[in-house]
Amino acid sequence: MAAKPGLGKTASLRILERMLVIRRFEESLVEMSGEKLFKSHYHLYIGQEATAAAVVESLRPDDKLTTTHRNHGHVLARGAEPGRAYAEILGRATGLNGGRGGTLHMSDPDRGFLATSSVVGGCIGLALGGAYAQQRRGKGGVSVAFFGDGSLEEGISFESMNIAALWKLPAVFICENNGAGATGSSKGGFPSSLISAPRLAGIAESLAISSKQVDGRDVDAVHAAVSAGVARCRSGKGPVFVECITERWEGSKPMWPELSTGITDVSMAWDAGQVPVKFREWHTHQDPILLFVRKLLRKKLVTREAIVKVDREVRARDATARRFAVSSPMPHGKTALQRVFA
Amino acid sequence: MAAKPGLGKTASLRILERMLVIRRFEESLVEMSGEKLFKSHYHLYIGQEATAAAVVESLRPDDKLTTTHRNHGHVLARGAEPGRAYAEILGRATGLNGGRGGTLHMSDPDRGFLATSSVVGGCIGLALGGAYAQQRRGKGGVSVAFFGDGSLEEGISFESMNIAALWKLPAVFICENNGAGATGSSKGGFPSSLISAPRLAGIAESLAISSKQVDGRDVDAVHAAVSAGVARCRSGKGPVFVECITERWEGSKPMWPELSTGITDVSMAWDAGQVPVKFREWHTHQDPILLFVRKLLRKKLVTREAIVKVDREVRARDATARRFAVSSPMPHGKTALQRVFA
Amino acid sequence: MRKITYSQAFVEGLDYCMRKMRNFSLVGNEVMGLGPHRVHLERIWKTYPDRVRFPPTSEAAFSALAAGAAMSGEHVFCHLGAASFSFLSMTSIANEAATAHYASGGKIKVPVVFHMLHGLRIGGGTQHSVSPQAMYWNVPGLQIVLPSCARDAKGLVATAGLSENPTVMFTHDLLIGLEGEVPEKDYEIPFGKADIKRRGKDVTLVATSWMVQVSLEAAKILADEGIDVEVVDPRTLVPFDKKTLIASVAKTGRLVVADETHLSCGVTAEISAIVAEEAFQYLKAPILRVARPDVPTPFSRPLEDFITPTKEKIADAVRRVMRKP
Amino acid sequence: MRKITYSQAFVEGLDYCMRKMRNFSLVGNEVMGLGPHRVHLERIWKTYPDRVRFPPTSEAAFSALAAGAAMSGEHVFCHLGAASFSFLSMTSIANEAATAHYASGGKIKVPVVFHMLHGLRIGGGTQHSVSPQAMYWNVPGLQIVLPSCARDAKGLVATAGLSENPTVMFTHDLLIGLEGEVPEKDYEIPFGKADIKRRGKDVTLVATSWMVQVSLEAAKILADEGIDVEVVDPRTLVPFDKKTLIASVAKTGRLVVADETHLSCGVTAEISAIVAEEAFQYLKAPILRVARPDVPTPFSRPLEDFITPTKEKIADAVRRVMRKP
Ligand SMILES: Cc1ncc(C[n+]2csc(CCOP(=O)(O)OP(=O)(O)O)c2C)c(N)n1
Ligand SMILES: Cc1ncc(C[n+]2csc(CCOP(=O)(O)OP(=O)(O)O)c2C)c(N)n1
Ligand SMILES: [Mg+2]
Ligand SMILES: [Mg+2]
Repeated sequence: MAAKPGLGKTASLRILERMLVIRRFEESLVEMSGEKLFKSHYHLYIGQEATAAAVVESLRPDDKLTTTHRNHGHVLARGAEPGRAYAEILGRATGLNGGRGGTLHMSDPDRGFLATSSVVGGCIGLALGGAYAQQRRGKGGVSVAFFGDGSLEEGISFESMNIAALWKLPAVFICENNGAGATGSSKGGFPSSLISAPRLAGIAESLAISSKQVDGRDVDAVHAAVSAGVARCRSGKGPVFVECITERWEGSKPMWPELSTGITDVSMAWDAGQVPVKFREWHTHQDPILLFVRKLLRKKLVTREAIVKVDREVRARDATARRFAVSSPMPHGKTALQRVFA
Repeated sequence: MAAKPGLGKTASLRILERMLVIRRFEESLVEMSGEKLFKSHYHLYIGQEATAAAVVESLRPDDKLTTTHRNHGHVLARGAEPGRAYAEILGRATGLNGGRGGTLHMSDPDRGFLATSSVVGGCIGLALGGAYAQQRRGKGGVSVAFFGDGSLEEGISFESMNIAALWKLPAVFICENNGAGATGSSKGGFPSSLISAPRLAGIAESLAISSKQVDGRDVDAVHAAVSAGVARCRSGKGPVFVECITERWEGSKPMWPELSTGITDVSMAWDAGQVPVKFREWHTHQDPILLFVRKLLRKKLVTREAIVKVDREVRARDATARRFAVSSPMPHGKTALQRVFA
Repeated sequence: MRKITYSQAFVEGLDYCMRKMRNFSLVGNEVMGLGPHRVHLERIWKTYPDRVRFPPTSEAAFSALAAGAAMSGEHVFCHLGAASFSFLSMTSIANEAATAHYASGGKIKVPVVFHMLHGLRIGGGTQHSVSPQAMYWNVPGLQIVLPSCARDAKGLVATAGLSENPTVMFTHDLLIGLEGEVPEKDYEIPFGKADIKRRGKDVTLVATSWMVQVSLEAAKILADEGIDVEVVDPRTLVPFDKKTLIASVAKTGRLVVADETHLSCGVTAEISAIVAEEAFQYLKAPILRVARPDVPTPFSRPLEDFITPTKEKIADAVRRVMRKP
Repeated sequence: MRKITYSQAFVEGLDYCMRKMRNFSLVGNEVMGLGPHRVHLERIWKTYPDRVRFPPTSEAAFSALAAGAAMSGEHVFCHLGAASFSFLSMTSIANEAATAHYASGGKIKVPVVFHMLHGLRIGGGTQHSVSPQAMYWNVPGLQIVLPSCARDAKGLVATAGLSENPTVMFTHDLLIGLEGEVPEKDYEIPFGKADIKRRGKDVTLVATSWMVQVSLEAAKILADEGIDVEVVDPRTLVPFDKKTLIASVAKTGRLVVADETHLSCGVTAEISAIVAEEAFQYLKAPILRVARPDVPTPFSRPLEDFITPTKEKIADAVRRVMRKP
């Protein structure tokens, strides 16, 4: 994979903004869940924002994507309207999918997303189809599958990687390994990966797929690996596999998400004194947003003021989006019988 | 894997006899198919006999086995009565399975076989269950899955290897890679493996499974690898994967088997002049029976006379078995409604 | 009698199997779902730590494992999670477990239970609300069990666990926390014996699983209107107790079937067809079905409500069969 | 009119789709089975080499590939082989393809055809004789198509290929070599329109796929006995043409359903239940079903014959409904 120049200022700020959009969205969502504005189990992307935000940076408008039960971050990173995303999760008629999908199936087809499956591994098979379509179209488009480490336990993931490799399909497999620190179902938490592979990338490599392991909290690392991989795909050399490793966010360990690390204040990036002791480990070493902010400041790519300003704007838009969703109407019951077929 | 002494005279002769039992059985079967004694597609094991015959040599009576659509060789090698095996393929009431299974599902549960699935990959999942049962029983028993290279295309194979490795189950995965020289469906033959893995064993290795690749026509090589692997399993160290490579036998390349290399005459092993020119490549380099006979003679473990004698006895028993099957009654139609449940 | 939840009763059934058979084990996570009642299983994990295994998310393989172990002399209780996940192991269940006894000429037994959570659970959406029991009823070789209350759960789990045959068992998400009277002592409930959950003379109302509870509420509403409904719970679809069904229809002359499987080829279809074939002479009115319509399950609450079989819809169907001559 | 085989007609349908849509492609081997008729497909392979792909034996993944490609603007015809192999891709078909349009709020279209071979083909045994169409009928979101002759094959393949919706299509093994009159020109057969394959006034006999042929033979036998049978072929189960069915029953007052799906929750159950619910007033006799009994399929010939729905069994059922008052 050819060396790429690092991310410049504009791209970095764009990526930071994406990360903040996702973070603010999900922080609000925990509140809305507390207010019983929706009833269903749901999954947060907090702690993994660097991956989605950096991956989409390498994509074109005509690229295809698929995601899973943990989809909010991917859909928002690709530019979905937060208001319509909230509305979807609240089951409103104005939702991205008319309220029919909910959090588990939220998708934004206008931005290249195929159906969002909450069947573990399902998204990988669908993304394979996206890659097949891109290859047939012959315009250099790629198809990205975002999936968790646990998805590799499903045979369809293996089958899909095999087909992608055999047919040299432009499939970008983004494995978000948030396994480190997951509780496992025996302790009353969602299980995470039970794979005997010492390295997940080793599975892809056994199928002769070009692969790479990166720190999923590190925007630049994700971006470098994925942009090289995407370029490889576009040139017809076949699929790539990128494993992005993150620590499982504390708030995602219990059965239902909890805002266990509080509301993020971007100034915590430079003012560690603010951070409550119990969150210190998270804020100092894991939160990808604070890590990225510190790096940007260190590299002098942005000022503190610029960051605070971006965040303020993101929050304002988030509040508007939230109001839009909450004031949106529910669909009419009898419309349930419509749209079974096109 | 600890070094084992090679096969001695008695074991070698026993293995040769097994191989001849299988060969004579299937040669007869092609005739019986020609006589329209049964109607269904079927699959021959000719060319792969060294594998089954050598594998069972390392097994105990309480070990479990599973096999596939290409099961005749495995079932016979384990000692099933050829008469009842013929009867099964002919759909007779006296068949190993009362005629309900037929060639695709022939099984001998009295000899440790679980259900025989003709769903590609199915036998691997079932064998995993056999291994789980063996581990629970704690008596050092193992569970052997015989399957083709194509089975690795099915995700369940990958899933099963993962579970076996995670739980250290005593599963012996015998992958019979007969892919070399297969026609592929596009040329009107059965497809063979479409796997992007440069080495099949690399898939097992990516899951940290101890694996080995051997020449599947070579009795001693198969036996050495499998007996070491089985010993490892029995000692609780977890699963093993052995890839046994053979050339696809000419007669199995077309959609329906053909006795393309004629009836084997053991004396061809020492009298090459007898071999018709068009079969010479097969008889000289591939037929595992002739290869083994030549080796035994070379090692002076047996005499030509002894071999001819064994073969004569095998043929005689085969003729009896065949008569038994052909003269056996068909089951009564209405018994079709029985035995849905135990 | 003491009252305990379905989940507690279910676990007592499992515990009975554990005590009764040393070769009985459990493969699967969260047998009673992800809600608060999941904790009851901990008793099993702790008492029999070497007989419980949490598998990877590999439904096809661990279902095949369960079936293969059963063929090797084990009794395995295999939990699949949401019923839609059983579609990943359809081959292990339908192609392998269901056929092995038959195809082996009766030599192989497959004592495995595949348990899964089904039903409209509010907010489950397209992939967490599936009720595929009718699909499995179309696969010969599988016993099908649907407990509808705590007492039945305990006895049916016991019978399923002890059975020599492959069994598919469904728990409705909304039943898990339901309390009911449950005997302390061990007991098994025989398969193939319907339970008349309420006696009545005007209309036969057949329901399974959670729909039994909803039907009993509908029967209460109707009783106030002077309509006396007999609620029949088959408890097992395979084997199916035709005798009790037909005797009830012979008495009432009217049949409504309420079930959460989708309408077409669903459970309501088969029960209707049995009666239209074998008890036609008793029928005084069309056979009405209250089922989940043939649409995927929407997430949004008003949409989901619209497709949910409710006591009102059931009561309405009963009123309609009463009006017909 | 010229006579060609089902397989040839089928291939003409595929060829029409290939000509009509540049984004139409084929994923799968041996669309017309492993017998001699497989050769007709070669024409497609040769004419459109870059639009045909032979996938590995990975049913779950290549079905998902087909569905995902369809969501991305392709039209994919995906062949699964024997219908039992579709159980390996049940999740891709039922969890993914069937729900995507609905769950996306109508934004995603899934123009994919899943084609498979079904039925008692003589010697297929437990795993090569499966007819799962009823199981798919219980999954909302899938169109279900069952051609019963060469002419229908050509037109239904065309319609399925062009459709914007996921479609499951079944070819009976015994139909593949059957000859029939087939127009030269291109045509599409609309979904949801039953075809009355034989007009009659005494009994309505509904059948699909190969059973249509068997039913027509039964009707011949019965005609000699003075019983005038109307043979109705729904052609598609989803959408289902209730109107034609009910009009026929209104005329005859008697219904027999013949189908190779297993009895319980099979195709016969749904058709019976529709009539028992919506056309009860016309019925003069019980609704009889001639289906494959609820047993796995045995290999041995006399056993398989015993469970096969035949013209004699169908004729017998028709005689029985004629005898009833
Ligand atoms: C086929 C299937 N089996 C089980 C589940 C239940 N389940 C929901 S999330 C989850 C864990 C998934 O882990 P991973 O893919 O690593 O994603 P993460 O939640 O860690 O992001 C499981 C097992 C499911 N959704 N689908
Ligand atoms: C699930 C499934 N898909 C497709 C088939 C059709 N099929 C029968 S044999 C075969 C090839 C199997 O190859 P391999 O496992 O290498 O065994 P071999 O026949 O080469 O011994 C296929 C694809 C099948 N039996 N099961
Ligand atoms: Mg994970
Ligand atoms: Mg092979």
